[in-house]
Amino acid sequence: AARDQVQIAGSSTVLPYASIVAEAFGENFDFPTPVVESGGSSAGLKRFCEGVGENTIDIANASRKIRDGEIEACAAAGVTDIIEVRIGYDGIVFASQQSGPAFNEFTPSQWYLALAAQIPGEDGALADNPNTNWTDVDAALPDAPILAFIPGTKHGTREVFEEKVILQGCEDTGAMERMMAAGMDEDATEEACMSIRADGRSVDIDGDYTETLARIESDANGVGVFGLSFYENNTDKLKVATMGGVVPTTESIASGEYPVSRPLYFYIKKAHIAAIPGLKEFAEFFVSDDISGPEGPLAEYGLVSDPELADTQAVVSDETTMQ
Amino acid sequence: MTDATAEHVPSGAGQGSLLAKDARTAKRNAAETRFKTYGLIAVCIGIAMLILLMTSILSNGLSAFRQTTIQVMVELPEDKLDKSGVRDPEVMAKVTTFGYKPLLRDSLIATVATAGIETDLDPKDLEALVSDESVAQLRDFVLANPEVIGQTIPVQVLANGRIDGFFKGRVTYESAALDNNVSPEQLQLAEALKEAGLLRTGFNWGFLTLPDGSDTRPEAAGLGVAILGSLYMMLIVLALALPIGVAASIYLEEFAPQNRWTDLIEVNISNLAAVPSIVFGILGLAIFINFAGLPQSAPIVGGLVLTLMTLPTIIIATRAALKAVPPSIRDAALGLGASKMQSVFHHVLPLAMPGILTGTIIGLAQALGETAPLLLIGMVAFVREYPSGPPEGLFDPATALPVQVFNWTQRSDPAFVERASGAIIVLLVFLLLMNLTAIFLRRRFERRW
Amino acid sequence: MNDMRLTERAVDQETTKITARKVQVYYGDNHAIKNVDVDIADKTVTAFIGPSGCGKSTFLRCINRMNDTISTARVTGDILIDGEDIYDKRVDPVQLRAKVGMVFQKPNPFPKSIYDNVAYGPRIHGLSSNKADLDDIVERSLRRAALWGEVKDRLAAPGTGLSGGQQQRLCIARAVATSPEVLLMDEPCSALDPIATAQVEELIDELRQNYSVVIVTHSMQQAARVSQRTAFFHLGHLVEYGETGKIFTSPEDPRTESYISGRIG
Amino acid sequence: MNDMRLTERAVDQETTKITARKVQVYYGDNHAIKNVDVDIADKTVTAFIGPSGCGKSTFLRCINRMNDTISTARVTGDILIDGEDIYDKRVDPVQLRAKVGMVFQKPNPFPKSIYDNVAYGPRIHGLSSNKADLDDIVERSLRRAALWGEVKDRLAAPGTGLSGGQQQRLCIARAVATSPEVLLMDEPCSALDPIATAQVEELIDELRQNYSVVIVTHSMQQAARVSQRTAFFHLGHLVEYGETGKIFTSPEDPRTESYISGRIG
Amino acid sequence: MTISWLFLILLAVGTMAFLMARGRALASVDGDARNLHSLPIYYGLNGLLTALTPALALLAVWLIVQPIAIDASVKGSFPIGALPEGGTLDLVMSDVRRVADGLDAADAPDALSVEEAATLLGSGGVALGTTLTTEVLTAAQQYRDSRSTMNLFMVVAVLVLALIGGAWAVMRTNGDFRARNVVERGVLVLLIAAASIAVLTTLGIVLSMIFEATNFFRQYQWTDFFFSTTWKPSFSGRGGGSELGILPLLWGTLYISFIALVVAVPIGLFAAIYLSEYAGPKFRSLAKPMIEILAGIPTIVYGLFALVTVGPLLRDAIASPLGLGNSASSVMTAGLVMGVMLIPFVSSLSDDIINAVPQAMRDGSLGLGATKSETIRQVIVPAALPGIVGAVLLAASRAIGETMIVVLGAGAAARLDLNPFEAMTTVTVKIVSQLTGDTDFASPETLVAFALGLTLFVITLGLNVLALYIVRKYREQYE
Ligand SMILES: Nc1ncnc2c1ncn2[C@@H]1O[C@H](COP(=O)(O)OP(=O)(O)OP(=O)(O)O)[C@@H](O)[C@H]1O
Ligand SMILES: Nc1ncnc2c1ncn2[C@@H]1O[C@H](COP(=O)(O)OP(=O)(O)OP(=O)(O)O)[C@@H](O)[C@H]1O
Ligand SMILES: [Mg+2]
Ligand SMILES: [Mg+2]
Ligand SMILES: O=P([O-])([O-])[O-]
Repeated sequence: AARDQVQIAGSSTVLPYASIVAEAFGENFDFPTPVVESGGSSAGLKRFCEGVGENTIDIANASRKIRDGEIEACAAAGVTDIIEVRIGYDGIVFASQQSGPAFNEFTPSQWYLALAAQIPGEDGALADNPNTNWTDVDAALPDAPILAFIPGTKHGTREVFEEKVILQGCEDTGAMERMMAAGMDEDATEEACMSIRADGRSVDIDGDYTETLARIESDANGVGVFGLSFYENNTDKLKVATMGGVVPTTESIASGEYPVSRPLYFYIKKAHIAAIPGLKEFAEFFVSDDISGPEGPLAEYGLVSDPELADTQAVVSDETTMQ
Repeated sequence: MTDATAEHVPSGAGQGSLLAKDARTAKRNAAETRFKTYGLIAVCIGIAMLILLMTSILSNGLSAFRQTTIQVMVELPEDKLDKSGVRDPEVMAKVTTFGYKPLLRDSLIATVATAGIETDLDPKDLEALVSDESVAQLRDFVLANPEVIGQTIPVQVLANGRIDGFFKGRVTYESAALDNNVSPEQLQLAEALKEAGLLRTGFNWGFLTLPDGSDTRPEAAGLGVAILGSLYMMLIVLALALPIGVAASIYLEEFAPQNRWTDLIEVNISNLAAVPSIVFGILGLAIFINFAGLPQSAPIVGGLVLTLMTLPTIIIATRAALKAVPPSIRDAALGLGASKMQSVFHHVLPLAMPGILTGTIIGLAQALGETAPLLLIGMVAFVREYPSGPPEGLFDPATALPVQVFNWTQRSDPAFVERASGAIIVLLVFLLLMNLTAIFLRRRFERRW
Repeated sequence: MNDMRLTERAVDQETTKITARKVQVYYGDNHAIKNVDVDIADKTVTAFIGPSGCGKSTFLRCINRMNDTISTARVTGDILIDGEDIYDKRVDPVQLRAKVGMVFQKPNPFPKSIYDNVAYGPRIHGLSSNKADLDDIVERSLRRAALWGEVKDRLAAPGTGLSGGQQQRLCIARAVATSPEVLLMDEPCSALDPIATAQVEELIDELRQNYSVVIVTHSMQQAARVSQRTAFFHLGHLVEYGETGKIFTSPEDPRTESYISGRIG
Repeated sequence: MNDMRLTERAVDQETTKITARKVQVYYGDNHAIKNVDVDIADKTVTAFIGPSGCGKSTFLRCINRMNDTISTARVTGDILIDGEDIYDKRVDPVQLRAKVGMVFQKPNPFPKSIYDNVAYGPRIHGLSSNKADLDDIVERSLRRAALWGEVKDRLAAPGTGLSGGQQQRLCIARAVATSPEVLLMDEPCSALDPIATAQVEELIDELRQNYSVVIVTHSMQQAARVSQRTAFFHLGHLVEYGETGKIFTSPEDPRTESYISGRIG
Repeated sequence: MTISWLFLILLAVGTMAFLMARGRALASVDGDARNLHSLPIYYGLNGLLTALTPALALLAVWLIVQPIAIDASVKGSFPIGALPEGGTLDLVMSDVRRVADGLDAADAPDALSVEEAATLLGSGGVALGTTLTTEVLTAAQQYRDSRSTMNLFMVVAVLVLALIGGAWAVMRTNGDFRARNVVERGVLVLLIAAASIAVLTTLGIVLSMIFEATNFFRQYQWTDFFFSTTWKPSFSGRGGGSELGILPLLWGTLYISFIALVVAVPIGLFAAIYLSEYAGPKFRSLAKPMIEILAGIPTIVYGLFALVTVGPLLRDAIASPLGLGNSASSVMTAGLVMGVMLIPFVSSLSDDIINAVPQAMRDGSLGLGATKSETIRQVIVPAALPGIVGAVLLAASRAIGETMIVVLGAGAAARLDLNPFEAMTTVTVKIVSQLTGDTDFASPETLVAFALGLTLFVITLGLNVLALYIVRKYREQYE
């Protein structure tokens, strides 16, 4: 028999939002509730680009923009008309145990100095990061050993963290300049900036934020990287730190004040719209003001609503494909 | 004791009184006691670990089987729900859950007021007392019973997860003070509602029957779809893996010529057991979905993948059990003119049965608890539609119990931790029910010769 | 080899049932049966005697191809039953074994009830059409093996819970229940008391009326009592084969002579 | 019960090694040994005879508590060795069995090499201090069991690959290797040819110099040849017990009489 | 429904063939089963198998081929111009099929107009991707037509084949027909088929990995992969710079598995010995299934147990005081917890095998004055060795293939270190994380998962060969 429910896969960051929408969609429409899989942005896009047809997915969620290589792979498999839908932004916050040391304010520079594998000296020569306590980094920080739980390399969040915090810190501290001055080329400098220490002070989390939370709960000195919505749901256990003096809230992220955030997307196969009942309705419902607007359930759950939502709605209703 | 006259009287093993133990015997006895104690300790460690894990699972998860509900007198005004007044279902369906939301909020305020409870919570916070699920519940009810429009009816709605958690001890006034999602005032109100008899905590059937709920509705998340999905998959695994595994073992152990080829196959099969389970998912995606065109997220594919994954376990156990049957039994049957096939099926197989059943128990336990291979075939998903009955239902989307555990442990709302532990309890009960027959049969087949 | 070949002239009035020619058996490198030629007559009892380890059981197992089950064993040469080569590719060993029954040296009852032990053969060969028939076969077989009296009240008890001698008789009963044309018995009375032995010998004599029986025994007296022909094996060779009376009274080979005269049994 | 109690007067000059009083054995409901009283003398060979299934093996297994391993078996009454109750709580069956060795009715070699089969006992009892010592024990034991010649070139071959009679002798060798004070032998010659039997009987006679030997046999001749005392069992009763000569020439009980006179062996 | 009916009819034909063949065999010998070559049931089974096997095989093939054939023919005649914008023929076909199914509700499906059909489908709850067009409706009707004709053909063909098979078997039946041999050969073929499934699975796994692994080695130096001691993937989005050395992962795998086995094998083996040799039947029948539950607890529970309880405990009680590090996740944590999970793999299987060693072996040893433990160690365990090794291998396999416990218990850090209180990770964990991770799926960072899988496969193959060799060498075969 022919498939009659929408099939979605992709980012675990987008998953909660997609399932909230799917649930509401199933409640209010005659179409069956879409099936939403998680597994990561890349895994979702890989499935997405396997081809068109009933036994491939209709929508891929992603916590990043689709890459050129992926578009090519899609095209090679016959997936040519792709509609890109940006649903909003995800904020990335730094939080620690409620009763732990007072990690209330951070700057990118502090994180760079705490986590970089190697830090250039005055002459720009790289040396192993000597800092073991947050006070070594900045006397204003609490006296606690450095112990950070950051997303593992399988997570899209890691990329954002490296680029918007570590790299920024590298620049802010002037480390970048010194390295360049010492004759390193741009790529090597970036590489050196973003290389994270592997001596156990920085712990990669390959699991989810729940794992980060569990690790922080069993270690009072730990500081973890979380998604905003995760933090919002666990404010009784976590206390959040400001970044560069800005408190992370949906508002401060939407306005661009809070620096560490990223856009969230989903991608639709245009060819499937004609074949899969409810696909377009679902997409329209997803980006409707009721759902994705600043007052909608997604924002309530922690999604930073897109200020340009109206454009997105037009993209969906016109089925405008990517170029 | 020994007679010195004999030409050769070796210092025999057991001379001297039986009641007095010589040093060597004492040493051997000590070794014996030690050995036996090690055995007992080993068994005890196993059982202690089980108890430890069970206690933690039960203490975390038993509360998932209780659920708090609030009784609200809901007013259903016609002008909001069916302006036309003709009760045309299509028209009525135009009012979405967003339209029902204010209704419920107003009714809740009225209910609280009627019960004589004073509160200075604003309407939004008051509304947060009940689950988001309740509007959907209400809408479904109204669409199914259009005649209630215009009346005020009592509706039993789910309490919000944090309120529910408060009555289970997960949420306290202290934690609420820090929590952005619930305030101590809300908890006070909930207590007052409880005193007024409007709020109660009862057995949570919904946990076993409802489908999964989204991240905002932990209180409405259930295992209905997952239980069906696991059941379907286990039926497939049992129906395929056991006969195929036993048949393959019989061939390899009893009939295959003993040569390099069969050695290779034997090594290969044990090696399959070491293949990470996610690789079976890759295989399943390639063969069953991309090549054979079976649907995604369907128990049939999950069952087939888990069958392939379980086969090595069953084959290894069965072969070991077949090997352990003494050859004299085979000889006896062959000597009477039984064919090899008969000697195997009449004599060897029954004697190997305990081992086969153990392999099945362990294999099924593994299959029932496995998530990784399901990741790639689309079963680690959010699915709210129940699959239909077999055989068609095997092709409908469904999840499985371990998937639900996996998903729930990743959600941000701590209420899902309790649900995940509850799901583990259900999974273990499921496993126990499944194994009971096998354990019973195994006891019947056990004998020494 | 300078074995005596008595076989040629021994058979005249009887028809030959089993013919063996140049049979060799190896267990790995161990050459257990060396170039044995023998003709076993129909409707007679043939006794195999010889010192322990000389190859009696091995040769016996060749006759119904039970050696096939020992992976290290290798048989060459020809064995014919009723003129048909039993090692021929077309021969189904299963059918062969149905025709050539065997009682093993070590009693090996199935871990099943006494009844099922005896009924197993008739069941797989379809020798009975109904339960009463089968009961009948079981009772008759147990009676013939002189076991009925001891087990008639415990037919449902496991065969492995019997005493050594009882197990041996159970295996005899099990073998006769399928009425094979040739019955190979490897020391069937080794664990039996004189009275039970006499009964089994009676059974053998009775079987001889219709079938051919080959019996391995260490008791010269028993060989003399029940057999018409005797074959003496020594270190894998068939040293002498002929009329039992002749072998025991005037053996031709000195080895036979010395084995016989060392009579003690 | 109207069994004859000959035991009382039989023992005078010799010391009693084993005393059994009112021994009963049940296998579930099956009453296999009924009220047996017997005194077995030191440095003698005692033969147990009786029809198959009468309880000889069962009684033998009581003497070194091998019945403990059968879950359905239940033993009551007293058995004393050197005046010590072997069913006493303080008695360690392991020590008992080291003192009272056993050769089982069905040969049960370990699935190990021939050498290891024999060396097993000495090893666990620490009877040798070095390899040469152990080699010595193994060789001597195999020689005593009349097996050395046949296996000396294949000591590393598995014991299970031996012929029936060879396995039996291997089990005898294994038992004597530990030099027990009492040796229980359940039909040790059942699968042996006359010559090997004679050698084992010689061994038994030699063992008698120092130890006490109890042997179960179906051969009246063998009992007469090797034993000084004979006990006749019938249907679980000890019917008659006394000097071997006396039992065979002038039995007191009619059942003994009829068993003996049915002599065929 | 037709399929279920066809199935039932086939079953009936099979039963008939069974009864007739059996009857004919008996009749040929005047009802005296003793004169038959084989038992009567074998003649019956021969009839059944000959009637059903080819018919079922045909049915299976037909069911696979038919939809493909119909699709092709309907597609062939679908007017290309009528395709919706951006749609493909494949996708339109799914609408066609949905319409075709929906038309079942109509009395005269072939005579419907587009509007009638649309209302009918709407009321029947059939959801369509787009509005119904004439072309789609025509195609759907054509689809229904060919489907019903083909179905008819199929039913006829399958039934005829079954009847021919049955008739042939019955005809062939007489008293001398070697029915048992034929049936047993048939069963043997089934057994071989079952065994080939396991072999084909291996083949499938190797094939599904080898292709992508080759792609990987095209983009990444194999020497670096096999000999580099650094595992440091970066994001392909940022371009290159990944170091993908397998050594730290292999080390972690071996180390963690080793600790897990050090826990599981002795405990499991001793538990098996205790249960089979010392425990009473009551205790045994209770304790064995209880321990087996350990194998059924989802690994995530173990993972959380490691993360929340064991890890901090080991750190605070052992690692920190001894100055061995401050990591809550460690090889030791994961190994210990995984060991607990593996206990039943060793204990239950070994228990069955030990129980199967004949009592005579025990008696032989006890009769020589050996203690029970000596008997067990020197006689029973060697005799049960192949089964025990099998159980241990199974446990080792599980240890190598486990992810969740390692992720939560040992962390995700790839490291070459001897200190068991440091965090490390395993090949399997990285296979999963690279495969589901956020890297471009054609990049070496993702493809490395396949190379890792293949390498692991080869290594475990080697370990298994070794185990087979050991078993062969030390196996003691009782009679
Ligand atoms: N394990 C057992 N379970 C139940 N009954 C048994 C068991 N072993 C023996 N018996 C029964 O106990 C009785 C005595 O058996 P036992 O083995 O002692 O006889 P036996 O004198 O040694 O005979 P044989 O000369 O045949 O070996 C027999 O009736 C036998 O069937
Ligand atoms: N399975 C086997 N593997 C290797 N050698 C064997 C095997 N079975 C028997 N043999 C050897 O073959 C020779 C003949 O053995 P066989 O069993 O035929 O002797 P037998 O005449 O029956 O002796 P017995 O009277 O002791 O039973 C012996 O040397 C024996 O050790
Ligand atoms: Mg023999
Ligand atoms: Mg006995
Ligand atoms: O699942 P991701 O959002 O990390 O790709």
